[in-house]
Amino acid sequence: MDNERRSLLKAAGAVTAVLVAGLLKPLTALAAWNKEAFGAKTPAAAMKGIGVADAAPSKDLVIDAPEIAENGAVVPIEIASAIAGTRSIAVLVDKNPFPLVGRFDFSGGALPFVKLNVKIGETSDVRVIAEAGGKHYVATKNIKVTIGGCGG
Amino acid sequence: MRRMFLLPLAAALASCSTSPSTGMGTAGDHRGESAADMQRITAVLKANMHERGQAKMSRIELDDAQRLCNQYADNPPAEQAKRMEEAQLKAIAFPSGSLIGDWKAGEKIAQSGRGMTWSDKPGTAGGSCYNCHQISPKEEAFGTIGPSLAGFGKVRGNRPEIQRYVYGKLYNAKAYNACSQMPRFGHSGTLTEQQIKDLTALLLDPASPVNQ
Amino acid sequence: MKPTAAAAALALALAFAPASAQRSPYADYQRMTAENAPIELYELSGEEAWKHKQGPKNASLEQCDLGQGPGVLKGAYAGLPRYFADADRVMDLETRLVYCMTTLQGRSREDATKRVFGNADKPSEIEVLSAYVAGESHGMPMRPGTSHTKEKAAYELGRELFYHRAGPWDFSCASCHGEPGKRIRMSELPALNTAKDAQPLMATWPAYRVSTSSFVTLQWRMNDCYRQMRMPEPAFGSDIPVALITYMTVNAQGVVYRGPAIKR
Amino acid sequence: MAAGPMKMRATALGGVTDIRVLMAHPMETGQRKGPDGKIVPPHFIQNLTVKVNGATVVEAQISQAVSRNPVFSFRVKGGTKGDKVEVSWYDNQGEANRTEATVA
Repeated sequence: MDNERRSLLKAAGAVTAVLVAGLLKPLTALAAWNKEAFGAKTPAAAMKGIGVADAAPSKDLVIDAPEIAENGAVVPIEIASAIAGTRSIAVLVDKNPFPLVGRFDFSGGALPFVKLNVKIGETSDVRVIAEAGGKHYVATKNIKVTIGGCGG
Repeated sequence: MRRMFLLPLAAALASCSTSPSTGMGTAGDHRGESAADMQRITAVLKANMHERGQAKMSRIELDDAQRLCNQYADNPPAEQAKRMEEAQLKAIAFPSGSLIGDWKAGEKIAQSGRGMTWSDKPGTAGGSCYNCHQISPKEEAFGTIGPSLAGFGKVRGNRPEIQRYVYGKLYNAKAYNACSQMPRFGHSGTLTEQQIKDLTALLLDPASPVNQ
Repeated sequence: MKPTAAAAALALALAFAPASAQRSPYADYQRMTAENAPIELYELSGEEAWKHKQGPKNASLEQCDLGQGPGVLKGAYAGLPRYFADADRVMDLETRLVYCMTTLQGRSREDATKRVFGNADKPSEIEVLSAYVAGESHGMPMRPGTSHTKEKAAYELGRELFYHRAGPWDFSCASCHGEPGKRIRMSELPALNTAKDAQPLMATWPAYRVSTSSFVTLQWRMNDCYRQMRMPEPAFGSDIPVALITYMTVNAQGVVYRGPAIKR
Repeated sequence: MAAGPMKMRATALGGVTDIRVLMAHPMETGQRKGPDGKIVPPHFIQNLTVKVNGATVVEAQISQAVSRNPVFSFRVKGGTKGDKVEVSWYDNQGEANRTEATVA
């Protein structure tokens, strides 16, 4: 981490953009935000919303995340798929009020990999679904959320 | 070794006459304060603190128990510790009748870490019990500053003397161990009589998850 | 993972290791969170704040003397707290920053300290400055001042305050931080009177605090501990937090500074 | 932090370009009460796009369950020093931002 963050700070050409509220609509049309899937309140409904009917468990879909989180507001999760032809990865937290956290579509030279921080309201399975060759694959990992600190 | 809540009742009561030691000062620099030190430190606090919300400046003033523990680095001579414990015990307001309240309410009080800070509303306090103790086996996020209280009533039963001991310990832990690290929840006005009864129930009621 | 990153991650995991031999259940969580924290955003804002001209003198803080000479940032944080002859007192980073705001920028103390603790929406000027300045000591051993009479006095007052029990709950700092191997809820409590626990702790402040998604400083930590101790509020930059920060930093001296880092 | 600054680093190593991007954003869920006791309206990034030399490589839709001040890492096969990486986001209140970095 140390080297990474130092190199990030010093990286040549790293620039900070100025926020342009509302003005910077992308030139190309964005894929619309999938309101139905993100508004779904169960994992099954969310999966239906992103067109997943059936997903086969796969060991080639790897979730690297802590088994126990000291704070549910930030839970780091790294996902990598070794399934040939993976085109997208979706992340769900089963017990969240709205389980779907995100869907990442890869093209060009992008590897089917993403690392992000998610909110997990209570101890829950994290469910990851990969799409490859028109089929869906699934992996899950249980993450325990606990209480730390003085609670005041 | 620190005298603990876990000791069998008889031993706990008998041990009032032995010298308490908290095991503090592992770095070897907990040396205690002379009366002059205490005055000087209190003056530093007064000069550099201000009241906020319910945390008034009067909280800086020390009472006899705090003075004794500060003087002897939490390890006062046995005779003085005993006198302090007796004085603290005398000041406990034991209610008449059953001391067993509602363990479910007690569990909520034990869970809450709020109360008495400058950001809390006055009169809405919990006991912060899980911050320091293991209590119900269902709660895995417990602290270890104090001893585990799992199975507390299962081992000891809930005879009136035990109820009285638990109520008293919650009301004023310094009555049983002069320099206990545990706050005096009744004595300090943090918890009400009913709340202390509810916590007593959490520890002693056979139906409480603590005793399953 | 790249070998260098792996080594750094291992070092971090070790840094978070509890006082006892037992491995923290949170070791993975803390390592991964540290790798993926938005700390640079605060350092970046801090650099802007450092160079921002303001106050009656329309000056930046770039000529602030943090103990290594005017404008010297490299290693400055690792040398604090220390005695400053110009102010004739021991100062920690935040206290010194306020001093520079008043002297270099001509701002009143009131103006410089009107919003010292920020929040998730808006960090304070002191917080982002702390992130930036502390980052410039990354990788350097912490050598707070210990030779001047006033440095010795600050350490001793810090020690006394650390153990002084008071307030409705009879707490001192040592109630939670006096013995190694203890936990509050699931959080490990460093025994700050031991070098072993003080070192990894002091090497990682100031920090991005995960539970509030905000950047927090040592003055904030002292303030919030007194709140949790059910005491009145210590004044920002006063002898109380400065003495306690001195006590803990001296207990940790020699440790290589690795911050800004993360906290729960 | 309020929505605003971004920071990115792109490093080519062993035939893979590592992209790490930080973005200041509240990622409000719309379920939290503010200090005034009123619900804080939802405010979160919904769309995220990563481009290398102008070509889209990652297109993401995300929810309010991504943590505040999001940090993402992506990996792209190939890539050489000097390549241009661009990340842009667009949120539910119509705010947007973008940042660029040169692969180092």
